[in-house]
Amino acid sequence: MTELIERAAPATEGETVELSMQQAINRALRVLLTEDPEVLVFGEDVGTLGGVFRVTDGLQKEFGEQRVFDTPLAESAIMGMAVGLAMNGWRPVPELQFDGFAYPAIDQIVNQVARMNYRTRGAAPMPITLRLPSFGGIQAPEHHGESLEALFAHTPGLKVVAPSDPSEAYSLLLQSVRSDDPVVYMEPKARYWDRRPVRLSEPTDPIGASRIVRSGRHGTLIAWGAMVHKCLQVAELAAEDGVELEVLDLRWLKPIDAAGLAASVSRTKRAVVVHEAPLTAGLGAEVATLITESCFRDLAAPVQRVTGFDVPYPAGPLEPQYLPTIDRVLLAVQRTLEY
Amino acid sequence: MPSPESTGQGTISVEHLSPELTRGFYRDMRTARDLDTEAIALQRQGVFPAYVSVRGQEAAQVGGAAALDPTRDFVFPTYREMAAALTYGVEMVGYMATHRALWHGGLYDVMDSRFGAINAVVGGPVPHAVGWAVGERLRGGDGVAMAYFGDGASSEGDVHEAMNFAGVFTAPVVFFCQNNQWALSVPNHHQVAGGSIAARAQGYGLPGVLVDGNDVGAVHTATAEAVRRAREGGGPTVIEALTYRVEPHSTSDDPGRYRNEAEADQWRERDPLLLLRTAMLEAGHADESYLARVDAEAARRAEEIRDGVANAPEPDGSELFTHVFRETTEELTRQYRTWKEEVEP
Amino acid sequence: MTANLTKDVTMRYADLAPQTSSGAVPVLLLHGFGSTFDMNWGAAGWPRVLETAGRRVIGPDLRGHGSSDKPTESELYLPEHFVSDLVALLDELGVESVDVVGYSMGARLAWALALAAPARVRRLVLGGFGPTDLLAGVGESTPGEGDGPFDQVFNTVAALPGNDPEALAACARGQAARPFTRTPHPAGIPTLLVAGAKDALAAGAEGLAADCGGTFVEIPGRDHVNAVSSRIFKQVVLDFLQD
Amino acid sequence: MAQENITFTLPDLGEGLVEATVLEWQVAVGDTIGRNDPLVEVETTKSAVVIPSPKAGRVVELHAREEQVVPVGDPLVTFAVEVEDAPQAGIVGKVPTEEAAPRRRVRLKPPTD
Repeated sequence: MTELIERAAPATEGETVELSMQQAINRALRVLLTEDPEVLVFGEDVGTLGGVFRVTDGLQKEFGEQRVFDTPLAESAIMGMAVGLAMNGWRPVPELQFDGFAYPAIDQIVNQVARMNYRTRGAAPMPITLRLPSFGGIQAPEHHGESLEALFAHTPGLKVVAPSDPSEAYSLLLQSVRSDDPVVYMEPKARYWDRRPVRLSEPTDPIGASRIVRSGRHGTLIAWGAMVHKCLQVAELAAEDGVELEVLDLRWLKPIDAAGLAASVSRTKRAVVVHEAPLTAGLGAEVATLITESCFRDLAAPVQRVTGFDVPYPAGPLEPQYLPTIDRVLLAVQRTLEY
Repeated sequence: MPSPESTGQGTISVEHLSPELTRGFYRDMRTARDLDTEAIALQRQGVFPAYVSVRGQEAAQVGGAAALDPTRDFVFPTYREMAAALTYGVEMVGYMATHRALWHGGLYDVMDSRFGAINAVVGGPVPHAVGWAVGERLRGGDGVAMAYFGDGASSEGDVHEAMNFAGVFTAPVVFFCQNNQWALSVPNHHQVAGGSIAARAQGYGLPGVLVDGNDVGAVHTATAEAVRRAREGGGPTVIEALTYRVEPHSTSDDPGRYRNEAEADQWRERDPLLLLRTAMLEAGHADESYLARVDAEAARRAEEIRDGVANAPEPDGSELFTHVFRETTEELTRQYRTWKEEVEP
Repeated sequence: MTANLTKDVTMRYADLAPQTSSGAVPVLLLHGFGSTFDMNWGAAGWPRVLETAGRRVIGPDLRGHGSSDKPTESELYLPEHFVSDLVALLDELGVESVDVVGYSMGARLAWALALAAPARVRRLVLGGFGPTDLLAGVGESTPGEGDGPFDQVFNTVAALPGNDPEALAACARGQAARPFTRTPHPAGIPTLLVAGAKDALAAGAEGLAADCGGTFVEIPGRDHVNAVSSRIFKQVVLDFLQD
Repeated sequence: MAQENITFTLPDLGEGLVEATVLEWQVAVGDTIGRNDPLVEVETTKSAVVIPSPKAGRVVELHAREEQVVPVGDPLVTFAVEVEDAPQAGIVGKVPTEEAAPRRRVRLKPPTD
């Protein structure tokens, strides 16, 4: 039977289309599979089903079962296989279905993927992009709402990125997969359905660059993933009170844009970092330290952290009380203003 | 060993079983079926965020769990063991609470029930069963650990590691695989190299048994034998109960994207509950009026559990902090105060 | 589906039932040389058209073709072998009579079937087919090595994936051993000939139609390859096979 | 339900062919057709093929004339198809609902500097 295939990547660079984040990631994967015959997409349910969030929808049909395929249910083997594929010249883009199921694969990710290039003195690069649906906010079952960025960022040899909207998701995935280093690409599940006009453009900023999403002069809110959206809400509310907050989307959690943080905070003099992950040894501590190191004399107040609590990610009804709330961020801003 | 191809065909017989036993099977399978139906309805009404159905797997769960002794054995479930929990005597409002997202592990008392917390990490609890079983031997007890897992989980390293451990330590454990033929969208033939999970036992020097998972009597006989063997110090057994996930993976799943429902329809027709009902009538274990009475009781019990879970109070936000440690820390207490001041509704 | 009907050769065939049957006899579709049921008829959209009209479709891969066995002895490809394959298939399926639509070589075999088993054929459609014997002379030469019209056809189809050039050469030789003759023609069976206006391989089709008291329809602008999928072809066949 | 335009390209018709000739469109711009309805008749060097419609929808644009040679991968047809307005949840969890006006209890005092 001859079947028509939905058209792949847009022909014109910079075309703007309205897409959800799911669809934007799907578009980016199509571009990557089209431009590079060595790109392979695999994981649990990514083939026939098209992924549990439809992110890989239609890819197997379009690119065939050799390049987009389902694996048995074994996270460690998925990441271990990625290592072997990379050593045989492929560019693997594995998916681990949910954040919490990256833990069974931590040995392969930390002991193997992250350090193979180092161990082999550059002979065996690992151009692997691990796509990891991450973070909370959708009232999912246990192990489906975890924030692992600090663990990955703490692992030498891994780069870590978390997009905050569909346009970012598109260009950051292109950048991640094209990189010859292993990247953990953390997809914020709560923003998957966020639908907005997307400029399908090539990445312009280098790996590690943050971006200013909203400008302000009284303080900087620093976030990544779904918390960028929350910070934009807070900035909007703060503006009602005459407080102009800048929102900085960190994007890359490793390498972290120390210069970008310094540039913003040295101007606004106040900083609040917001993340979903628990407080202790979270990435907020790293961000606060970088700011303190570069802006100590400019700071009008200590850097504040608004984060998840040091408790296991809770079930549905308690989720809104675990995640940073608008009021908690506002209170943290107030503390910096009143210091 | 029967082959996967020859298992799961035709009718069943209960002539060789006692009427008391089959009546118990019927009561539990019927109740589980009704509760499952109620749970799907609760999901559609927005009470449950999602639900994972056990429909079609009642014989595999009830037949196995009925062979255990809840006073001395211990069950390590996955997240799709509702009918096993019910048979084993778990407090079912507390069990179903997990599906209302009231508490991830369920709200029943795990140690008192001797039924582990609901666990979403496929394969993760299987080594726990081995540990419990080794502990039971060291303690001098005669309890048996029941490790539930599915065809998908059989691909996980944890399951293989656990089987090897169990063989090495001659642990009193029953590895009970409900092979429902679908790991979300991935079918058996793409999941299980070699085609048989029971056959893997051989490599670990364990007996492996393939049984018709829709024949509650066959499941019970195989499990009772494995439990007896383990209790007497004979070590672990792998049981593969071949059945079928006739419903979607969860209420959010759309199996039309990956499977032909004609196959599922064949399994729907080979309903374990109807097979048992027919066999009981044939064997004279019950008549229509008896079964009708049980049906009515089952429906009533399912409704009670439904109402119980639907009306259960939501946990208080302070419970975020209650069970993180046995001895809490100063830092966590400080965070609790933050929650109290900045978040508490 | 497959059937092993004549002991020596296993035949794969499609048997497609319509959602709602019109009650009419099934339609037997016979593909051309070097093609298959799926390629000749399936890809060209025929099963859907016939099924929509309520017709059951029976579509074999002829011996030497597609997923059916491909012996390499030319004596296994005499037209009577094909005819007995088809009769055995109809017996196997319990089908009394059919409307036969053949294209190119399939048309030649449809003609042979109608002559050998007239009771089994209700109506006959010959597409892309004329009285000129394309295979004349194949017996002596190796197909594909010359530059005649058949050599060109042979070379094109022999290169298709799944085809066995040796079996196809044997098939050509086997049929060449029984040259086509205009007479006798199938008597008492309504016959329709259809060919593209640019189909050189079907030259003389109009005269052949007149000889056997049949109808001829020409498809404007089409040649031997692209006439098969034409809407006009499908429509005239549907009309011809109706009631 | 909203509408979205989706463009389909000429598929690889097998056998490593790189192009095909459009013989005859079986639909016209503006037609509403069902999934698997005949869409276009194309010819390769080896066979003629009717391509069924991959989607139900309204034909918005035909990208090739009849008798035009189209390379594999080039646009063939654009449909307007109905798309779900309400996003579908994934295998777990709920699609988060967006509050039109986020709720707050805290008011800020602007800095004096």
